[in-house]
Amino acid sequence: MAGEAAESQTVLVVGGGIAGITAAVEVIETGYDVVLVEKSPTLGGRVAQLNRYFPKLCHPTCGLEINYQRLRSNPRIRVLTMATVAAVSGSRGRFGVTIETRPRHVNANCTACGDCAKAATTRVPNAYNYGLDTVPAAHLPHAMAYPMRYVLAPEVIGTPEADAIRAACKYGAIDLEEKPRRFDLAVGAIVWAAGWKPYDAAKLQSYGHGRVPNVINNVEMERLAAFTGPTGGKILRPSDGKPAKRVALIQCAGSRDHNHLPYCSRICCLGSLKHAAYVREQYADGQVDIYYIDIRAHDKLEAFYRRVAADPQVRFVKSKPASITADDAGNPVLHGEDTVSREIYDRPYDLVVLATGMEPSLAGALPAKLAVDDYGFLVPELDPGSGMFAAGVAQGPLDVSMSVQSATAAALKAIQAIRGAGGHAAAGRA
Amino acid sequence: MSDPKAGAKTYTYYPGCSSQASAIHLDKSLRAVAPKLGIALEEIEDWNCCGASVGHVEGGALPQTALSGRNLAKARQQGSHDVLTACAACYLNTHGVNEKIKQDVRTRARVNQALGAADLKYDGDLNVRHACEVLVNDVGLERIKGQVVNPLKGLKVAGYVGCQTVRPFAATQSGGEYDTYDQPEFLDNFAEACGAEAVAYDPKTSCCGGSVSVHSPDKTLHLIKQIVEAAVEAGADVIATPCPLCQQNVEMYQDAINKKFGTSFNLPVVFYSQLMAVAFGMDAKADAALDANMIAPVKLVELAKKAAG
Amino acid sequence: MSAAPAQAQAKKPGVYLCGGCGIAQATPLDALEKVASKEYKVAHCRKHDFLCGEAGVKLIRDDIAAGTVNQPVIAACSSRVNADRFRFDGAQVIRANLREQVAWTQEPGSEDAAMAAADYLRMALTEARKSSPPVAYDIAPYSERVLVVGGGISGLTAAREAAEAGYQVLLVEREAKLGGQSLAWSKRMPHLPPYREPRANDIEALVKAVESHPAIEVRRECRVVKTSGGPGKFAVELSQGGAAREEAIGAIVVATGWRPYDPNKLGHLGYGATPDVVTGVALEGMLAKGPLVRPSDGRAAKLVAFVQCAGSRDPAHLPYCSSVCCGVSIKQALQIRQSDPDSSVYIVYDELRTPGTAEEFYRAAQEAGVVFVKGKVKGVGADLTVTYDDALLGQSVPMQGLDLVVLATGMVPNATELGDSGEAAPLPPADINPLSPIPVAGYAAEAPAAQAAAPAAAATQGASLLNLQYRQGPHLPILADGFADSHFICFPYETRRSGIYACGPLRRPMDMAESAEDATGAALKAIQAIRNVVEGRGLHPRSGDLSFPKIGLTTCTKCRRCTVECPFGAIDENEQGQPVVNPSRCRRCGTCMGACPVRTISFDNYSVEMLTSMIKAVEIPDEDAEKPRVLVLACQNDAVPALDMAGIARSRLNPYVRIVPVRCLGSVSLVCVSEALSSGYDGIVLMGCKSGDDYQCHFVKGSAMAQERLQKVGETLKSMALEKERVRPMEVSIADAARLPKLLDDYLAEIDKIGPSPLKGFG
Amino acid sequence: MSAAPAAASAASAGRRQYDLGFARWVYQHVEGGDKVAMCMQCGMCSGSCPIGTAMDHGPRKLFMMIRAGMKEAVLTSNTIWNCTQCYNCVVRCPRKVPVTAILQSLATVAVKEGYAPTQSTPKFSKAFWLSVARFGRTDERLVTALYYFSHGLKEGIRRALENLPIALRMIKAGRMHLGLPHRAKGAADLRAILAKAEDIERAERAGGKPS
Repeated sequence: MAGEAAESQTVLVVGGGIAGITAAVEVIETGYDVVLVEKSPTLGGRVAQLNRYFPKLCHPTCGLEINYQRLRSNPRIRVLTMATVAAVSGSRGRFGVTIETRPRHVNANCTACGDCAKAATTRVPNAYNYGLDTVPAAHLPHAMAYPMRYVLAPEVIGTPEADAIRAACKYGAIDLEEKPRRFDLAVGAIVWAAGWKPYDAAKLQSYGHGRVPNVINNVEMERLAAFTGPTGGKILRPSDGKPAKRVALIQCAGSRDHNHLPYCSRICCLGSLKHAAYVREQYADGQVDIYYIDIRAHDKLEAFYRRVAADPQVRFVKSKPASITADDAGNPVLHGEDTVSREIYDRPYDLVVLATGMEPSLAGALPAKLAVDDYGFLVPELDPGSGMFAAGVAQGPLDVSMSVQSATAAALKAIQAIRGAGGHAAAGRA
Repeated sequence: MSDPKAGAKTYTYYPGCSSQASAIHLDKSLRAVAPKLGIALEEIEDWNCCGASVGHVEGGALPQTALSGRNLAKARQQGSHDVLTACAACYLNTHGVNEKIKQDVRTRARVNQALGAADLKYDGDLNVRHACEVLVNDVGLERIKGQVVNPLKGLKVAGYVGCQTVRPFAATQSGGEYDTYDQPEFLDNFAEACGAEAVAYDPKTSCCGGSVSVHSPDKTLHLIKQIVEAAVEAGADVIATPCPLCQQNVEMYQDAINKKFGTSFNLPVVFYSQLMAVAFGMDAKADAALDANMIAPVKLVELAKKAAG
Repeated sequence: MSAAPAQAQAKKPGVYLCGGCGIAQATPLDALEKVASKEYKVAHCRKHDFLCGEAGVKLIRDDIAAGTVNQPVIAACSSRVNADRFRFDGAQVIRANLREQVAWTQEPGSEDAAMAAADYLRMALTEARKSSPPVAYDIAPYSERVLVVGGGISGLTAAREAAEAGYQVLLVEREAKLGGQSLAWSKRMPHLPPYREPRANDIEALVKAVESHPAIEVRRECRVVKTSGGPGKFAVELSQGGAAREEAIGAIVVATGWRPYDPNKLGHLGYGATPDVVTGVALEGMLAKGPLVRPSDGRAAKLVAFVQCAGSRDPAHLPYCSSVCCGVSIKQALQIRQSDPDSSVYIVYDELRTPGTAEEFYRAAQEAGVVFVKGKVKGVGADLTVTYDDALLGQSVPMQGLDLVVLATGMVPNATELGDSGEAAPLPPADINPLSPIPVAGYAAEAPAAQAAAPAAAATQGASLLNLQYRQGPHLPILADGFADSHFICFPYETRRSGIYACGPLRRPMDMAESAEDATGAALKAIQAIRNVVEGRGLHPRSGDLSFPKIGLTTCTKCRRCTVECPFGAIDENEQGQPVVNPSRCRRCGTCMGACPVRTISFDNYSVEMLTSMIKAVEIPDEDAEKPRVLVLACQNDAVPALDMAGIARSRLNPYVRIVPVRCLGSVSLVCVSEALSSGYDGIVLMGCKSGDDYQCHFVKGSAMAQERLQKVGETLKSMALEKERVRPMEVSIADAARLPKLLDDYLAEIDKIGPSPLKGFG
Repeated sequence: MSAAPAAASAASAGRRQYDLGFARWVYQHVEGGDKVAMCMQCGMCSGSCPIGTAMDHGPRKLFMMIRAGMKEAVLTSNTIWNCTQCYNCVVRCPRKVPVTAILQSLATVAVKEGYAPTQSTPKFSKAFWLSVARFGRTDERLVTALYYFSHGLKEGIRRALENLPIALRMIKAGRMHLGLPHRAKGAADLRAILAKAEDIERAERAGGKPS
């Protein structure tokens, strides 16, 4: 791919989650410019909403902080938040990309002092906590937000409250007139790292998510266990705030299922092992049952499986539960067959967590001509000449390490793509 | 709409065996309300049994298939209208066989080979549809509401859909994608459209035991008990259902349940079409066939009287 | 190279006080201005109520342009925000955190808030005095050539990708032929849609591409004898056909791959008892030959059973899951079914692992009539009877009349040169103990039997791959399961040996497709290392840092602590036993600086002298003021952000603490502690990351080293007649923002009990 | 007409487990049987069954037994007779296995293969089919009577009496008429069709027996 000079030496990275951030820092630290486009008001993506990582049970914010540090200290990066790619024209070395931005209504003057939040009276669902609680209409997405800048909920625009909020800002940072914008960028290569969204648990009708009380999904469980979450990190039942001590974790809630997601989402088994650890860390008399088809703790993660399984209060039931109903006490009751004992069970729990799978964010909404498989994942080996590359979960269900790995690989591919006469073609002499 | 003929659409009607006995009131009331909803029913001449749920056991797979094959062949002779049936089991068999004849060349060949014995043939160019799916997709709630002259004020209805009316076809393309498998809404919508109150009712699609209840109730009474119990707890005056076998099982076995479990159930079980007939201000006997219910739906009867008087 | 003039220039500090975000309400700026002008004689002091705004930034920029200031001391918000706006070319920016650590965490307008603000300004001004803009090292000439060790799919891919990016590559393979394990595969697993069919093994094409690439030099039957130097300056001695030759190398990708687990250890699964029990790897050869036959009598093999986890997931053999075996057995089963329609194939598994889109491959095999049987295999007899408990039928049934039994053996990483004995080096168990139970609140009934301790750091089998001439030993650090992997989830290429990147099954079990991807990533890291070294910049995690440790050899006592304690083996010893820094290996954590007993190691902008001066810059009220002072030496990576977030949450922080950010606790010299004690602090907190097996320290051993040094603090305290409570290590995580205020309050309460330091006023 | 002995007896003797002969036969001759190969043993079907507790094995295990070649155990299992056809398992099965159709088809096989079952279903269906085949339509009185007495005279009378109240109420409600059985006019041509269909199936079965 060497030779042919690229008109633009800039790499566009689409998606500001762990894969996109990684691709971006790896490119800029190798000496090239990057425009990083993120559709939400802050970078961090899904990992910023995780409480801890398996198998170390360490905090994602720790690695994020380092990556943010790497972004902060490097002038080669340009971050666009609340922005999406609307269209892509051109080809490798000379892409024309149309970016669309939604109004944040808070401009660069914002110092994150928080006076606007004090002036806000309306409360809106807290996206950071998957709507499990609310925040003021003017809010900081979360304490680790990057950029550290507030955002105004569209709900209040055009209301007197909005004017009060503007008046409260000493720095003229509130821009109520801000409109959606469209503008074009010239880039040489594109890394697609748009990541994933949790599969809609409501589609698993017999599991009653949204209908049966105290049935939540795994991403909600992460927020329940996080100190920045709606319960300050205590694992409590949504219905009555009682401690959730008897907890059932249901694997393959949507995954490995022709009626939903035909593929295996890879991370859910380990995620649930982690959730078992959350519960056991909080409750000495906690009892966790993991309902599964196959426990897929690949490679060295097997050790994590063994560590959790060593706890007598974590039980593994080889069974895909058939349905969940509510009993009079507001407990979710699991119905199904234990495939090893052949027992037909009806078991009540304090809390049931559906290990819902990962759906590619770009599924059905491709802004460019990209090769995708039947599930909407980008084909890992996009045509080498195309100058476009997939990274992270956009190309298939991966855990964090594998996403970072694929993003690092994509970074090199992007560099190769823009490496024309202006690149390091001359460099690399021994 | 005042003129029932206006915008009428013709369907070839397959009543099924239950229409002549256990579900006579479904057949009666459906035929009564159909014209008001712009549905013209032309019965299949000399139709036969679909084989229901057990025919295959003794008869075998192909004979079972041939039963529906014959009905479809006869229907086709009468024209290319959609075939409509109100019986869940009839729908399951007839729709199922029809789709198989459409898609599976081998089945089509074998069925026609058999039909040949009576100089009949059918190559699968009809659509077989459930009455409820037709009401949802062709008629629509607005038109139903439009016919209501005697709103069923204060009548609390537990909408019990049962199984085969929605499973396995309701969410499929050939099934008209008219509702879901676990929490269907059409039946509650019908009741509400008639001015009744649809109570929150969880076991909407739990199983009444089907034909197993008919021959071995000992295995299934507990299922029916849950279905009635939930309705009673929800304060329902009647259970409404679209399914003949459900109607029969849930109504007929309440005594046996009371005997076995010491309960004292006496909850009427009616068809949605009976609700409509009353709501449309039609005759309690001749049209709504309320006299055909073993457990008299007292409240509904009163509502009907009120309209008449 | 870079900004050499900057150092020559005289320091022109200028103080910029921001009154925004509640700072002015929290503390009178005039008082702060006096601190600058009177105490520190800084004439140039500006106040602004919106310093990060355009006007504010312009104010600073103009002063710098005018040449009146080259050391802007910005007393405003945390350095974690507005770094981009407060970046000025040719100026050394110093930040005093008056917002998160004062305005947002102290009682506004209180005397304590004012005292804290003044102290933080004093510290910043002291930092300005005691530091200068870092000047990057320049140890040119550099080599920009990438060495790839190993010629399997990982190595070949790394070589090709690096070459495609314009770099010269030297690829060494110890065998006579390139291709590695991949050569053995009759077909490979599908990694592209529709994920259903075994794919042709395209390794030969890759070999050709590499052999014919103008930028790649291949050496076969070639070994690495030893490796010294550092990124950009590696000197790698290679031996080929007896002849040794040294090569100048910029960065190294290690792709030595894997080997199958030794089946001779699997006697209980029938291996060796009959030739008709074979390994998956052997089966590949048989499948390549055409119709499948029994090794014993050449009869067609029609009934074949696969035994999964043959060795893997077995504490007695390989404790980990080899990841690929399920997919490989499915692939082979499909090949058998496709070549012989009346064959019967069974796969006996415990957990079937086809993650991601490989689930489709599993379904393809079921569709092809492969029968999957769940059960743990108890044994395989010489008559090929497979006995197992059928978990799903709920009965134990012997599977009989089989023609062939295939053992799906696992992957063992080639983390060492098994060929030669070589000098054995101990393995640092730098990973979670796989046997340690998860932390629980307790047990409802009786606790389970205590888990065995982590396997003691056993001596490595065989010689090292690169034979690193490092004080830390010749090996790449190897984790508990024997893989040369990163300890970090977020940073899989962190090998703790700068400029050297492991990839492929050497890191963890992975298939061909993933190995190729991983190798591409490793190639990027190698290239990146070269680019940064050439610019004199530091590597992850302090990417871009120009500072590096300088050792005053005149005062060095050759105690070797710096060379031993460096987590990255960046410091060598010369013949005289003097420490020699390899700046391109260095990660700038300062552990050497913290280790040096004679404070002769320092950075341009970070030194023991600087830290102690900052510590002493704080005004210690005398005893009867009843305002104790507690020094918090806080790790910049996790502790400081956590403290910042406490500020963002507007939590009250104890007004008596003074926070000094450090690069890593490892950089804290005991001198800082003793100086702090003698200057009258009532207590000292060393706030850093988790140490131990599952450490969180971004510099690997930093926090552990700090712990170790604190053992010695005991004597210091005794000699000063002080209570041990006065020095307190605190392991915190970045998620502890909610917990920190209480931790500090509790500590202050303890200090309150033992009373003020007797040393007040003597400082 | 029973099955080829080899595997059957072997399987029952538990000697040669996992003989695929029977499985392959099921794949080819049972409606939807090929999908049995796709089952991943998750248990969703057995767990969804309204009377799963009344089943000796449940669909999930039954499918494993088919793969294991346990022909007799499969064809004598009560699982194939207790399906209420609620189709919960069918719409929920993650591998889209048409469980109901397979159980029905296996029941048919069981009858044709002469596995004399003790269950009520076949007795009932015999009665049912008699009515259908003879008159073209089912007549509940006829079916019930035939069914009751299929248990023997004494038992028949007992059941009839037991259910008399219901019968009477049905008659009162006009849902059970007195008089001749319902019949389709063209019952004759229907009989011809059914006879032909049976011939076709018989011919096909002769082609391949389950083994």
